[in-house]
Amino acid sequence: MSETPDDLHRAIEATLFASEEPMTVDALATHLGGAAAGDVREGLRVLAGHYEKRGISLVERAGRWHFQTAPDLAHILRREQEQVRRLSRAGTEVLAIIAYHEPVSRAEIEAIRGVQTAKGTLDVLMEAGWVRAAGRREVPGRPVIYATTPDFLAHFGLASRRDLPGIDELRASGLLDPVDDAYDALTGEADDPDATSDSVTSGELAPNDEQADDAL
Amino acid sequence: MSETPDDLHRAIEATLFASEEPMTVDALATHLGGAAAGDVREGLRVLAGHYEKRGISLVERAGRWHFQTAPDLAHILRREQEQVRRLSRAGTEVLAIIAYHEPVSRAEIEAIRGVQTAKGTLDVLMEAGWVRAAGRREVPGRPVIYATTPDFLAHFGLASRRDLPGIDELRASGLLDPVDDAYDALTGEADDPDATSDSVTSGELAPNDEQADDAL
Amino acid sequence: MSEDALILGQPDTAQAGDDWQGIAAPGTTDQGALYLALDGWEGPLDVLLDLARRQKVDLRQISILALVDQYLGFLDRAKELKLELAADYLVMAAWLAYLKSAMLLPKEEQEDPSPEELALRLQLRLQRLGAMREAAARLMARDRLGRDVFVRPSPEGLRIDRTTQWKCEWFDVVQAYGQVKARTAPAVHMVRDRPVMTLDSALDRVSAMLGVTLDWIALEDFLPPHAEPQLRRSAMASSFVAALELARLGKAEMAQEEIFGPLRLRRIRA
Repeated sequence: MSETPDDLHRAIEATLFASEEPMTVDALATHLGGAAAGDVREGLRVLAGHYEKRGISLVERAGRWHFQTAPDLAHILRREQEQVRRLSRAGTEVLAIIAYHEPVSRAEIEAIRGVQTAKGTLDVLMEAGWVRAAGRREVPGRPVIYATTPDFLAHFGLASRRDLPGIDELRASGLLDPVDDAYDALTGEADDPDATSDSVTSGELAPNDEQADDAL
Repeated sequence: MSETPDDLHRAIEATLFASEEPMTVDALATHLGGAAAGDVREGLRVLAGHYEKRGISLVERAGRWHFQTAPDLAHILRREQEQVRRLSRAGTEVLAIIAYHEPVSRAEIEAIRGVQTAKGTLDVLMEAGWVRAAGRREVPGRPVIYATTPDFLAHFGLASRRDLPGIDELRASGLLDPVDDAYDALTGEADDPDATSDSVTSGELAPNDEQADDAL
Repeated sequence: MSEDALILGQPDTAQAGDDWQGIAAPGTTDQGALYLALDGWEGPLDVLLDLARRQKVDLRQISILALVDQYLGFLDRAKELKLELAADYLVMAAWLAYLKSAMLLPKEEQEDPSPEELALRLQLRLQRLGAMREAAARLMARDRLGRDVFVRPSPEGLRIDRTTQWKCEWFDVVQAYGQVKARTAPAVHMVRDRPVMTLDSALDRVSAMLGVTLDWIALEDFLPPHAEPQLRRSAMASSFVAALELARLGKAEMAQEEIFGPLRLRRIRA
């Protein structure tokens, strides 16, 4: 971009700089007195390009834009006391499972982890603003299902869930599918009419599988 | 400056952006692991030049540096949004009474209206710029008295208050006849607690009256 | 891995994976005795995954039999150390022991479901847990807001000041004043003059009309002709009362041939 940014670019720059929250293209357009969304989007693109190599970056997270410091400068900015919430291992695992599988019920999370989820684990994630209840699954019992929030994407520097590390590979290799589906896929369900009853039997044998069956 | 800022520039940029407070050259130099103060000063100069025409400015105040929104874009941070609202029925009545009787105290307005006047009603009229406090009546309690403003005359296109139609003219044009519809509208008004309670009372009595009729 | 620092209560197993010293050993004491930190494990599946990882092969290639042996060995050692094991560890041990014995049977004697199927399902579960554990680690290692990247600590914020433009017409003001005045003007109540025939006038009228003839006269005929309905009703009522009064005084007699039939009146000769 040229050294002299145009008025819209300057206005977007100033608005995002002063805003307390990341802003969507629409929110920006509205705030800038009804600028065309297309112009704003183009302005953001140009600005993001301008800031690409600077100490400040203009980034998009879940459709909302904000300025933040460049990631490679973390070493000079890291504070004495980290402001980041420290998560237990259970917390990080549950968060990852929700992010890669969303929306998921608690039973589905437990089926993957093989242990019950402590009451506080989900609460901590919700309190951090990374996870939210996203309705109920329309199956018997109508369990609550959970999903991640825009704040989650912002915190972990993801433009969208498609940017979750390795999600394409995990999906392609079926590692995001339930065990039963993966088993059927591996053994070929067509020539195995007993597959369903088998899975029930195995559920009885392996206590932890019960949770998996419940979830499905 | 060149399009690719050097590492020190980027570090200064990020540090000032993320800092809670404006920073001196020395504080910056210390934070950046003992960079030479001269280099930091030179870096700040280059950066200030780079940001000169942008939506964000790098400025020095009393030896401390910080980023701020470009001064000419201050209007973007504080936008005014105007909405047009119709004066409520209570507001219109109070305005009319003040216009015909000014200066009047609130108690006098209430005596003329026959109902209590909510505090907010006078506030709205003053916010609109049509009514002002015009001193105090020299009677016990020294109540504030209200009068109309020149804006009131201007808004309603009146040369003076004498242009308001007199009582006789109102009568001649039928405006003094009781208007059932208008009265009904009035009794439903929030500003008018007496009227509301009245209508409730009469509503309670009405069924009994009917029963009395039936009995005869 | 840097994310380890962020994870509380995690046993030091990630590094230990490179150097398997026995069971779940975060370290050894000076005497070299192993100690177990069962608190660090998230249940039997967690232990199994860790044991599987120690086979240093892809999770798809792990030897389930070796895994079963390692798990059972893990529990034996825990028992030697007199550690109290949660029930689910023992349930898993029993299930794995069953799985092992089934796998050792000749193929034709195997029960349904086959041990191969059970083993495969266990493997699939471990793969899934392993995948999520890796994903969590990669997630935690990203450039995180507030740790690696920072937003402005206290931005000015965008303010929208809403101002109200009040709208009111001249006519509204004048009309409102008119209505206030009309509403609060002292009310004078006047009873409307209703057309009625008093009892006295009905008595006079009925007596006078009876005096003219000795024939029966229907009550309706005593009413003033062409009277408006309201007056007529009033006249009917007062004429009826007058007729009763005259009958009481013995000046007239009344007759009615059927219920609701016409009421007739006749003078009694004095």
